[in-house]
Amino acid sequence: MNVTVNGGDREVAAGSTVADVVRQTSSAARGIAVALNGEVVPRADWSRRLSEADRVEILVASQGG
Amino acid sequence: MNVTVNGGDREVAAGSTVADVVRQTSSAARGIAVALNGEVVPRADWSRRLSEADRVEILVASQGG
Amino acid sequence: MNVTVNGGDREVAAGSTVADVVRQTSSAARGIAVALNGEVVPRADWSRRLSEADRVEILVASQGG
Amino acid sequence: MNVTVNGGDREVAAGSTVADVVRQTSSAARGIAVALNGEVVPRADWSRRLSEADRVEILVASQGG
Amino acid sequence: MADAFTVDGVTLPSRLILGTGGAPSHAAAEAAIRASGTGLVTVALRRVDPTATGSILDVVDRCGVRLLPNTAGCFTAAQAIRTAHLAREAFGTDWVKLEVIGDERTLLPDAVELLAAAEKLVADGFTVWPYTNDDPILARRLADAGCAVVMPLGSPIGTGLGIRNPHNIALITEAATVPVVLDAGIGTASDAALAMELGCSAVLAASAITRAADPAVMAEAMRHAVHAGRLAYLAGRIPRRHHAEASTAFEGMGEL
Amino acid sequence: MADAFTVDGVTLPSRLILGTGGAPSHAAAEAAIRASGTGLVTVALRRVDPTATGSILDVVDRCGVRLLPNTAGCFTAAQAIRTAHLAREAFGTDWVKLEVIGDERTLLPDAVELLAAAEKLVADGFTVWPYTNDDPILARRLADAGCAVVMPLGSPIGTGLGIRNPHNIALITEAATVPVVLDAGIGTASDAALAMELGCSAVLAASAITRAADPAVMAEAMRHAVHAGRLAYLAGRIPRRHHAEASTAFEGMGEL
Amino acid sequence: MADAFTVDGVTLPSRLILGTGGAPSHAAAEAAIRASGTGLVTVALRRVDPTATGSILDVVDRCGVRLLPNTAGCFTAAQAIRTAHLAREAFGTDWVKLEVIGDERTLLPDAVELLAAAEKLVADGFTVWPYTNDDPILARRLADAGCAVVMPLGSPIGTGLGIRNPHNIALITEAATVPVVLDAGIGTASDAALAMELGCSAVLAASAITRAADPAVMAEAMRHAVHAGRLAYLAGRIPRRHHAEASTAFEGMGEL
Amino acid sequence: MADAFTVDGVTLPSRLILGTGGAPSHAAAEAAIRASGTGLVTVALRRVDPTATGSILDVVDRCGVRLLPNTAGCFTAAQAIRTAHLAREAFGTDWVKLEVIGDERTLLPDAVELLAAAEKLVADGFTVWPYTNDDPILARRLADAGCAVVMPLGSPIGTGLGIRNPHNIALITEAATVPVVLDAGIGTASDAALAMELGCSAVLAASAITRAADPAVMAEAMRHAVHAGRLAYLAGRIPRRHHAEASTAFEGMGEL
Repeated sequence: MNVTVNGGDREVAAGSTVADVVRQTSSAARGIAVALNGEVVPRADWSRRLSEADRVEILVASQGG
Repeated sequence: MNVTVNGGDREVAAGSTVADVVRQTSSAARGIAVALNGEVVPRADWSRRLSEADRVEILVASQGG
Repeated sequence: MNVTVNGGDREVAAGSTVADVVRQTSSAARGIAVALNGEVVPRADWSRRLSEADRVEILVASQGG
Repeated sequence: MNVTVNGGDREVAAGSTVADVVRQTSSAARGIAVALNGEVVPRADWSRRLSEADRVEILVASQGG
Repeated sequence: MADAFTVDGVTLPSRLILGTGGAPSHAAAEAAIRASGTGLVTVALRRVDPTATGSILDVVDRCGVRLLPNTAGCFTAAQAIRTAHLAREAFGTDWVKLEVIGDERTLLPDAVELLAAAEKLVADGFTVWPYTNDDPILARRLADAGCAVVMPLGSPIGTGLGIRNPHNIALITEAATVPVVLDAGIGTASDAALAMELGCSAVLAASAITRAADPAVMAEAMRHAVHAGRLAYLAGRIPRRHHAEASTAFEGMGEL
Repeated sequence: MADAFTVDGVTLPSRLILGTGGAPSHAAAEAAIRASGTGLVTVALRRVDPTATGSILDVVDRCGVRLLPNTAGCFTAAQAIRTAHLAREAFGTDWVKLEVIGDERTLLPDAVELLAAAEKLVADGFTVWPYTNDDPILARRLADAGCAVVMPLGSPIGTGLGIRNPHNIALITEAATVPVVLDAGIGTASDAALAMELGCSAVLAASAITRAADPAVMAEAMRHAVHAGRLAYLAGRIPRRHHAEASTAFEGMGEL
Repeated sequence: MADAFTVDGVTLPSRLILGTGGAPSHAAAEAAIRASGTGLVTVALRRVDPTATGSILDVVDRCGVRLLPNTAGCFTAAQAIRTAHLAREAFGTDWVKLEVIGDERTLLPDAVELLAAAEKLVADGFTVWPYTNDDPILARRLADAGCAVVMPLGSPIGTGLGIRNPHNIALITEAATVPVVLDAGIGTASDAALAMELGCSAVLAASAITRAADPAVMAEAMRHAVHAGRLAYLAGRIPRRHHAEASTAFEGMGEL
Repeated sequence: MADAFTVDGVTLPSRLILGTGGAPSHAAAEAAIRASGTGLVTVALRRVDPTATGSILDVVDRCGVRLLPNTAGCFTAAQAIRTAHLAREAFGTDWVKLEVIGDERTLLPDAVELLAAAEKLVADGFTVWPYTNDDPILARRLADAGCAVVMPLGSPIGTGLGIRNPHNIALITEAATVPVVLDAGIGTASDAALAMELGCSAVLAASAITRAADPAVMAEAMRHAVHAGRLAYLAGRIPRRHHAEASTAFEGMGEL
């Protein structure tokens, strides 16, 4: 199944969840947030399954003014 | 019939028009504009008859920055 | 004998010294300086005798910017 | 005879005058002034004869702020 | 004209716009208008004043200048829009100086109401001259909304504090897609010259002229100042240097 | 003239004085002189330059302006005094712009040498125009020494930094017993206008004009700026306020 | 604390807020945070950077300071609102520094989008710290909308131009109903002190510290500057005078 | 000390020097001295005042600070020289703050008399701290004459106008061969910080502290301000930019 993660294409196993992709993307245990197709996904909902062509944004803390 | 002209009460003859009140209020032939109950009254419509309690604003040019 | 001390006339005993006038003028033991007729008088010379019409300035520390 | 004119060495005929050197140096009829060994030479004295090693400054108008 | 100031297809004879507010009398206003050389003056709409003698319109006619009605004193877009329509009725012009202020203490414009009013008036066919603060972003939005010019302030109306933030005015003019007219805060001639040097296309002055000890003389001063500033802008000023640079060469000095 | 600028009994046609130093050519200098409307230009004395064509004097004659010879480049009173005497010989005028500088980095005047030279030149019958810093005490001493004017700087020569310390210029003009001529530092028109608003009687500009991208246009800008600043000074500006003051009265607003 | 700075019921240990953006390394950021004495630092949300080592969060934890997530880089209210919600998820705080900018040239806030975003985020239960321009009217509207503070700029982000318009900052603080935090433009210590003297409750500095040649030393400078400015504000400064006033009395001088 | 301020072989504990003039009482002066952290205070010589109770010297002793006698109020070199010698007699120190002023309106130094007095006092073995104007040439001459420091003013004594001409102060510090101590004109903390950022080695404040509503609090403010300005000078500030530079990178922004 193909999804977009942080602007890049990625093939993931069918039935992958948000949590799966987060795990693959960052080792950060905290200070991390996810948007699915532009909508915020609370950590409680990370078990949600992804669908073909979903747009996932995985953001973490960075230095900022 | 009682109307309000430029914030003051005024008694006018029944059937008075906007034009009538303008004539009573200012000798200015031009540079004058009228609002009736908050709405602009184009000169073409000054023949309109006033009703009891109408609010008439008659404004003219004044120095302004 | 008449002398001027800090701009004011003063009568002093004949044979008075600078030290005598200083003693009469200020109790300050230190932070004090004397000019006699416009010239500085080092403390070592305070035994000098005054003459008629001498101009004595006795200055002390004061707040200053 | 050798003199210095505007900082440069120059050989001039014995008996040369200030006027001679000025003539050789500039065609300007006016707006010109001469210093001989650091002293101003009024135009009236340009007939003065030069001596060996004299320092002549011949200055003219130039743009200036 | 080689260096014309044109708005809505109209070329104005001067880059100075005169606000008539604050003039001690119509006569003083007329003297100032004539001395200023302006071709455009602002007027307001107010209730008929029975005690008033003569009209500012007569002055304007005698001077042969154009009118720029304003919406001074409006606090909301709705008020300002209605006032603009009344002005069009009264004066037969589509031009309007749009003022929507936020409070009486500062008379500073209210960005949100101002932009809303500007969009509506442009849609209603007005040639909008918005009085705005010195915010480059708001200025761009007003231009994008179809305003004919933008009129950033130098400092609050009537303060005479001049241009408090030349950097913002420069940020506005360097990116402007419409003429920039410096409005409000001008106190004296050098302020007006500076505005033009910063790239403004024109200057509006009211209190600085009408409330000066001698309005007509100050009007003439402003006329020269605006022209001077414009010429300086066109002439290309020298760069600022930290250290001195001789205007008279050292080379060729005599040894004296 | 109603508002004449008179020095040593001579009424000058303009309150702008032009320094010719830095002009790219005599032709450029002439264009600038004519556009400036000045009646007085400065020139220096330098060694004959064999490569030079024409003389600044021809330009000055054609323009019909007066000469103000300077002592630019002198570091000591002795040098400056000698240069002044040479200038009197060369140009047949008692007027001299006295410059005695302290270093080449800043070209700032040396107070001690300047005052000494001024005293001697006054005694020798010169009409002395001293280029000084913006020190009110030194300005007073120069006037007391018999100088015809005092010429405080706005900022160092050629920097174009304008008037760095308006407060000092105001302290000088408010107590001046001779005309104050702002000299050095002017960068653009608004600087010149400000100088006049501060109470100066005239402005001298050199690099700001001669080194501008277009000297003639900048000269015209300066002409208007000096006039504008003078008129503003005479007109009496409005006071500066912290808070706004409406130029259009709120009274009489319609309820819309 | 006698003179506490409290927001949303939280008393901060310092009136200096540190922006971590621009620090050459996490180590440099940590040194600056410690030297600054701040209790609050800003962080942004960005995509995972595989090459990055360590996290700014570890630094923040080690320093024991609070987090103020920002919405830097957002051009619309919608973007900023979404970013704020993501930040709440990521950092478990309702505090957000709201930035909605109008262009990349100036990074200046967009008044309309900013106000819209602020209203929504307040409704969503955020403690909103809006980065705004120095417009007193917009500042009042943001406070009226329920923002916890207002954060007017001194000059554009990263310019180091200091406070370009102290008059506007004073107009904001004198009428403020919430704490005013000077944000953006600070270049050096005196700028921060001035902000506090103008009545600001705190100062946010980022580039001025993180991009200084020695960030930790500049951080310490800012710590002292903010404290100095605050004390000066509380101490009550002397009035400005045009003429001098002796600090040493003339009375009692000897005749020498 | 890593960053010591040393004059005449004496390392002072602080870069802030306190002028005691203007303090409402000896107690207030003492509180200010202690809060300022200074190690050096100025005193004047005046005729015995029979009504006076206690002496400023007792305060100075209790605080354990050094004395810097001044020649305040002197108009001529002769007067100042005599006063300096009297001060040496009275206080047993060779240090003297040399003041020779030109008038009572501005209290500005008289360049010629000041330099003459400085030369003589140096010859007489004094450690001379000359109060001078902000003229870089005079400052260099005073240093060349053997003064231990130079003390240019920011603005006239007691005006609180701050540093009117930072450009001149920078021209002085960048070429200085002796420590530069900013003297006179400081009005509040940011002025003192700016002086240090301009490269001054120390700041002297009198009226700004002694005449503040709360002298002790302002003294503490000045202590932090001077330290802040010094650190900022050492830290190396960011350059000033015309356009913005993001402190938070755009790179890595999510698509939201």
